[in-house]
Amino acid sequence: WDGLGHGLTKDQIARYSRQIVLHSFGVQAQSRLCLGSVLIIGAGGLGSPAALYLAAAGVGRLGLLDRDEVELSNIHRQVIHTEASVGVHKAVSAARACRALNSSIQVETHLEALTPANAVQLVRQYDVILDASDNAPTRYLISDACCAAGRPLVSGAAIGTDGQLTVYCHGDDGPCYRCLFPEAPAAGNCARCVDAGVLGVVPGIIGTLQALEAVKLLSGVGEPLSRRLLVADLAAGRFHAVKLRAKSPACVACGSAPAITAASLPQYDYTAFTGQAAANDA
Amino acid sequence: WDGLGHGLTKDQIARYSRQIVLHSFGVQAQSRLCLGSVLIIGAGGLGSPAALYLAAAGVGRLGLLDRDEVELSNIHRQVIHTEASVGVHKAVSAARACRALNSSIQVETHLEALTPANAVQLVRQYDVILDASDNAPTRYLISDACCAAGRPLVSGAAIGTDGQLTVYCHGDDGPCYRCLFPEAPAAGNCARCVDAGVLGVVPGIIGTLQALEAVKLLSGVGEPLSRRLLVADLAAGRFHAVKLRAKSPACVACGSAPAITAASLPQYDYTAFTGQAAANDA
Amino acid sequence: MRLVLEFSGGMELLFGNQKTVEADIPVSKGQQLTLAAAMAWARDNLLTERPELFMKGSSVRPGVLVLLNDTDWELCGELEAEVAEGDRVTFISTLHGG
Amino acid sequence: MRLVLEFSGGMELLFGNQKTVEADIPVSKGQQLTLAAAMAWARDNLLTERPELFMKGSSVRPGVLVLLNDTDWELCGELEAEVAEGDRVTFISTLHGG
Ligand SMILES: [Zn+2]
Ligand SMILES: [Zn+2]
Repeated sequence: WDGLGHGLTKDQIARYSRQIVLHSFGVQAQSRLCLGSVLIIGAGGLGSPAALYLAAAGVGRLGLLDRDEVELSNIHRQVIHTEASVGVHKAVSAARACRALNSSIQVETHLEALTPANAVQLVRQYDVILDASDNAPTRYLISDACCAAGRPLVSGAAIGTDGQLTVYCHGDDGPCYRCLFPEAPAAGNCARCVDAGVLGVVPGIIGTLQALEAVKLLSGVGEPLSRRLLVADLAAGRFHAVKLRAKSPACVACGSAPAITAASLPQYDYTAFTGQAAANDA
Repeated sequence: WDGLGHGLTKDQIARYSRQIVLHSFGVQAQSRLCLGSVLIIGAGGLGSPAALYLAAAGVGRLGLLDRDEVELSNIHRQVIHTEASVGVHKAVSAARACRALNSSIQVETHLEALTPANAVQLVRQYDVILDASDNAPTRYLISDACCAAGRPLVSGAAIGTDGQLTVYCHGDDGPCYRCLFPEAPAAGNCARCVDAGVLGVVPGIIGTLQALEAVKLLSGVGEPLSRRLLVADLAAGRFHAVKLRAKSPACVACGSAPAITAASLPQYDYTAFTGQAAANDA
Repeated sequence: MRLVLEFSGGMELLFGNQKTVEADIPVSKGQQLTLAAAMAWARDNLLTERPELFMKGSSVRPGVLVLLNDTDWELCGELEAEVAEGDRVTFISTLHGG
Repeated sequence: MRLVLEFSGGMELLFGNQKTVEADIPVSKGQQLTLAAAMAWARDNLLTERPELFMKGSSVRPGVLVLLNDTDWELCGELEAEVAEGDRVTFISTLHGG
């Protein structure tokens, strides 16, 4: 049954009917979601709600990447996991939840860390990438891989009661992470490193907003947060949007003559660049 | 083990450690959460993330009220339910998910509709109330019951790609729903009634923000959105906070001589007042 | 007088799906422009359908919040509030969905 | 010259946990105030700890975004951008957590 040429089955039309009846969304946007794919890097505080909402919304293929196992102290913010999944690989636990929500989509797990060796080929397999990671070297690696593979990147971050959200590598003029931060902060040199706590609902809000951005990018509906940074002060209940620079022609990752390419990225030393290994930052 | 006089067990300290190490939150705020209670009215699009995040955060007692059963077309936004829970009572399905996340809290289900006859006594049993309902008569009923019982109310709403959030009945000067809207909109007279679709992630964002407000109210940390309305245009990616009036001395629900009280509320005719039954609006 | 008119929560559907309109409202010399007059002007010049979803009598219909520069009009004088060059007037329809 | 200085993303921890400071920065007659000078003033007058987390040399340390009236300073001239009475200058530390 495909009388309208949109490629949706009767079951899909029933399942997504409340999105389809929305004038500004409709059957075409839903169809683009169902044909699209998203890679979520990190199945933690940000990745949990992002994965739930993207699976529910009908993204056709969802990749979940994490190298850690669920711990009890994760669950206060990583709500896709349960007590029964303590000790289970996070990507496996998250995939189980996504499949329980929506058996009609394809859910893929990647149980290895993202590394310079595997990043570009992983990112290439998906239409939209979500950075739901928790450390600076991984954030540079993800951004570089998205530049090299030509994929838009939804970047969220949360700590304490603060959150930040933007879209990198989008359209003609959207900057990448390196355009904004060409030099890495020195190791341990973030003001919050001594106080790495986080109110659980804060990554919840940012991760759900990341799902929204991915839906906008895949469906073509709405205005993605490219060249805009959303800054959330959630203790005060304040959201603030700021205007960002365009991409830099001199950027080593996305500029006109990038030094970091699909070919050279695997040799790039992120630990040396950021002065920290991918694991020791929150 | 209660060396710090905060009443938390060793297990609770381990589970909530990332919130406890947060300077602005700490063990006292966590303890207030663990001793607190929240009633979530509606286990749908708003109630799903709100229940998950409040259970995960450690709210000691969580009440879930809904009268409906899970349908497949709900799941695109009601991510606390699964395909396996289609046909199951929503409050039961949501309670199951909350208990799987956190077996150390108490989860209560209320399988009846909220009515003028039961509203005040239900609301009285909890510290903070979340309006996660989907129709005007229920919104007036919840607000009136919170006025009569003296409970703060976190009110969220979402439709299409728009969301709204505020806290009613809070502190000395916080207004109630009737202070803002003393006269009900005529039946069918909302601009969006003809187009009742909703992008699934939109109630996700508002419901998660409702959980944040409940955490602020229970813990005493942060500034609740009293006398402020957060307006979210999620297609454009814009949040906007507006300043609201104080409570009105003439308000029939929260004024100096209210006509609607715990004693009189059960006789109030919400269907006549709003011109619509509690079921027929989204 | 130049004002920015904003419509949200579904109100924009009554105004040709415009969320923001830069309006230039004629005012007689020496006269003040009130919110009531700005609202009537929007009804007569911008409204594209179903006026009963925007106004009821000479005020706004129940369920619509009116803001002057992001502040509830109840704090500024409601219908009689005076607006000035460059002010933002916002009409928000309250949402019930969940 | 009166400016509003804002600190976010953890930067406020270096400034006595103040998120917003109304600053009155002395400027010689006929002189312009630049972002560089405003930043140096904040370092000398407001910073309560660990200056290396705020500045590196005469600029901001890597990982901090500077905004002039909600716009990335890169679009306004960076260190040499001229600030005017009432402007808002914001320092945001980028977050890595998730
Ligand atoms: Zn770049
Ligand atoms: Zn009232």
